[in-house]
Amino acid sequence: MRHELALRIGPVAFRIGSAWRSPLDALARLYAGYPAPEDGLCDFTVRLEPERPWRRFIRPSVAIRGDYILPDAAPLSLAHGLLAAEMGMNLQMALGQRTWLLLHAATVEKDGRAIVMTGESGAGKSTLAALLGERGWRLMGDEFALLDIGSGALLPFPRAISLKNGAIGVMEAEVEAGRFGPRLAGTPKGDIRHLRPNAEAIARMDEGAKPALILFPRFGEAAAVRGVGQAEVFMRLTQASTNYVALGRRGFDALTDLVRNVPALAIDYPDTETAVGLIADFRRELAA
Amino acid sequence: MSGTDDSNAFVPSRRTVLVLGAAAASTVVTVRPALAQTAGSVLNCEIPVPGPQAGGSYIAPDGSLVAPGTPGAAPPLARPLRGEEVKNLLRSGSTPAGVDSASAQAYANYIRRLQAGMSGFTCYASLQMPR
Amino acid sequence: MSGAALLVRALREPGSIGACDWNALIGAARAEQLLGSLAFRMEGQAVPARVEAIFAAARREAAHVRTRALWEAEMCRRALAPLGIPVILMKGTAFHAAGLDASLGRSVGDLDILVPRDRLDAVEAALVEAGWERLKEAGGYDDSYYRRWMHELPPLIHKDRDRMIDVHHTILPLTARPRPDAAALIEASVILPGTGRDGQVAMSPGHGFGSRGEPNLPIATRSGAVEGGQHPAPHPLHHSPAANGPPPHPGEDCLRVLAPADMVVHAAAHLLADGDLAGGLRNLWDIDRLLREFDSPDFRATLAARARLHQLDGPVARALRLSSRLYGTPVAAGRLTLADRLFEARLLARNGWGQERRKLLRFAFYLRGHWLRMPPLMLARHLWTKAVMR
Amino acid sequence: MAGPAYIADSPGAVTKVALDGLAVLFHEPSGMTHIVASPAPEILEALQEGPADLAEILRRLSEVFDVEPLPSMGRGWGGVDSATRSVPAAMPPPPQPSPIKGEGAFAEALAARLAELEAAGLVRRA
Repeated sequence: MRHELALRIGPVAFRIGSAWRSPLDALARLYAGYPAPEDGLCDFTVRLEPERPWRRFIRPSVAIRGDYILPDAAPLSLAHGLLAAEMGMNLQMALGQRTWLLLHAATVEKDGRAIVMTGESGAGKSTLAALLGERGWRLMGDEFALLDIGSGALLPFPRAISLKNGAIGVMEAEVEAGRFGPRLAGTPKGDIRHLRPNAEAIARMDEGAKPALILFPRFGEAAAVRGVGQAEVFMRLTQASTNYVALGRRGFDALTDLVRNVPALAIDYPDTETAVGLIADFRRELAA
Repeated sequence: MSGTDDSNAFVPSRRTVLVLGAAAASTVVTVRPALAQTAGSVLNCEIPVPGPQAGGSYIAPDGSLVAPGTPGAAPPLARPLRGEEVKNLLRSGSTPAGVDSASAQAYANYIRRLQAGMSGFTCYASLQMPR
Repeated sequence: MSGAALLVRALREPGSIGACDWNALIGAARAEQLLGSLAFRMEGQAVPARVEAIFAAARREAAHVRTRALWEAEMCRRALAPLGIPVILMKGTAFHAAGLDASLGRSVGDLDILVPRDRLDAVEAALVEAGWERLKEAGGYDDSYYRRWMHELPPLIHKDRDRMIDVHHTILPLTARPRPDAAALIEASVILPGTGRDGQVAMSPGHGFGSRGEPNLPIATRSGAVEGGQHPAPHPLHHSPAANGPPPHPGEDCLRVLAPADMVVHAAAHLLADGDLAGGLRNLWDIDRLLREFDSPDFRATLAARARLHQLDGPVARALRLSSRLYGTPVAAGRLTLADRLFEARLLARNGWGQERRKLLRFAFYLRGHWLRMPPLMLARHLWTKAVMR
Repeated sequence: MAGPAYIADSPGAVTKVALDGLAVLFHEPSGMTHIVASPAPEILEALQEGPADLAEILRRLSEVFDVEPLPSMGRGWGGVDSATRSVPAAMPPPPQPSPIKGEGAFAEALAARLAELEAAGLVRRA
């Protein structure tokens, strides 16, 4: 391909090829300080290419392709090329990851104990993880949690955090400007701005942690905490995993172990600060 | 509940009432591959109504495809519906721009009848919780 | 070297792959649906750790792919058992069910079965009863086209398992020039033991498939005798079709596979007499594996006879030449023709990023695919209708 | 009550993990996971004695349980530990109590359960 870039994020290495230079330039700036894959060897290939040959020049539109492809994917405008690259990497993980059990969840860690936060988009887990990552927790990932099947440990996958709409302002007030990508206005998901995790999250991207708590956060309700039964946790985590079924028996063993050994809570929260406070309380209880 | 003592979990130590349940009830749920939660992060999708295989067909109120010009049926949409529009249409019934509410219902029903292999299905599946 | 060429070299001679562009090899293998097969071929070779992890994951996934494929076949068997007709597994599912070398790491998408043409309606009804649903609009152009001209029913998909089934009554469209003898395919087919009503356990993972995939599933011939199939004894599928016994037993509820020679003929027809060669490297790899496993003087003679019987001697001969050329299959295949070189170029039209190359050549083969299926006038009408519908 | 006889897989084919009164089954022959509520696990258990038709399954269940076709008023969905069970959001709502009782109601309810298990591939016709 005309332009290419290789990136390692935690245990996974990507090569991203592009027909245009600008998406990879933006990607390289956003991931400044990340290691290159050893010997250039990569797990997944992402391709950003024109839908039709002439669309490289005329009203350029970026089709997201790679090792694994979904039909029905609509192209993005070249101005949103960075988002296309990010979605391309997510797509490879969602469809092609077969080594670890993949959960659509944000993970933060403190003192070797990890909190896994999962829920539908809009539940606020990205914002919550981003904020905790600046308040004394280590951000392990805002999008995918990787559960190691043999050890039951969670592996970091600290991609750039994808902040949407209101969350952008929340984090801009918290973090220096140099860690942000460009503001992408008017994407199919509204305004998006990516945030590079802090130096500690990147430096410790090879260091796993034991899961200590599973949280199902829900944004926009009065503060409330309730326990969640194991069967419900199991059901919800299978729905949060794109590769549970494909992992067969190994996935079953890993997920039933996780559900039986790790407590789970559902929390409602009216604003992010309240949730940060609740999570600090949980941490004290877990440590006690 | 103890997590390890599985083998005896359903062997009661005293006589227990076992309810068979109504015919319409369901006691088996099978885990299916799930893409729904991650869809927002992996996919910017569109659904053509109808799919290219049935281009030109009109869409009856129940979502089935009928001959062009059938009375009471909605004409094909000139542009595919974006994922967000479909989500809003299916969840809250809000109509996409430039579409009247009767046609929107027909389009919604067409989308609900999509099956794997048809144009737009992965988009539809990604907007739903797994069946 | 193109990504596809690198992939072919790795499959043919795994030991020859030292320092190479691993990213290109894996990219091409994924795009050609051959990563699983490659992972088994490369097992035991010294490769970098990250590459070995990718191969190890692919080998683990292969076991799951096999389970799902055999399960789909078993659910189909349960649905069709009341009809008491021969149900013949084809392509990937058949390789897995018979424990053939071709199944090692073989991906399986749809379930393909062959049934007698005069029972198609009953088969479709039984499948619909058991939860399969029509994909194409009933009575629409595509649906009618399938029913009138194709060698299979319009595809059905299972509502809970999301898997497609292709129900064939022969191995080429009725519009194609060669007319394979479907009755002879069924007549020569081989029963898979352990697939009947009480034998479902035999279809479960771990049976008939050692860790390195030695075929050890005993195969009964039609007469019902179970023959020893322990490796390294000759594979029971090696028997010539003529050795089979009486016609299908009424009330039959087990599964079958095509006889070995017919399996190769079908694979060649699928690759060269139908379609546009997209994904052809995998189909050719199937042919290479089948030929190596079945090879014997008897088998060669049977293959030639069956190819003639099914009017497919041309495609079979070309498949042998291409397989010998690309994968080094030890068969007396003859020299490559000029046309063969175009086929070779088409098969290798994939770069190390997984992208298809040589647009014009691919388009030419796309047209050829349609040409093979239809007489010219009908082709014009078909393409016209398709274009108007778009 | 003559009808088709049903067979379940051997115990080795299914791994069962109990969670909150529900059971999560990993079915080796299919590679699929099923989450099952009472009385599905009890029916599978009853079939371990060998193939049985509807009447025989009912007889086997009745040896161990007080079998009722439908929940009586005040009792939750399912029979075993229903008081403490949390029903996951994705499971269907509890069936409405109905006044129908008698032989037909037993057979109808059990047939519905067996049809579900058969569709999932957990039991098959003998």
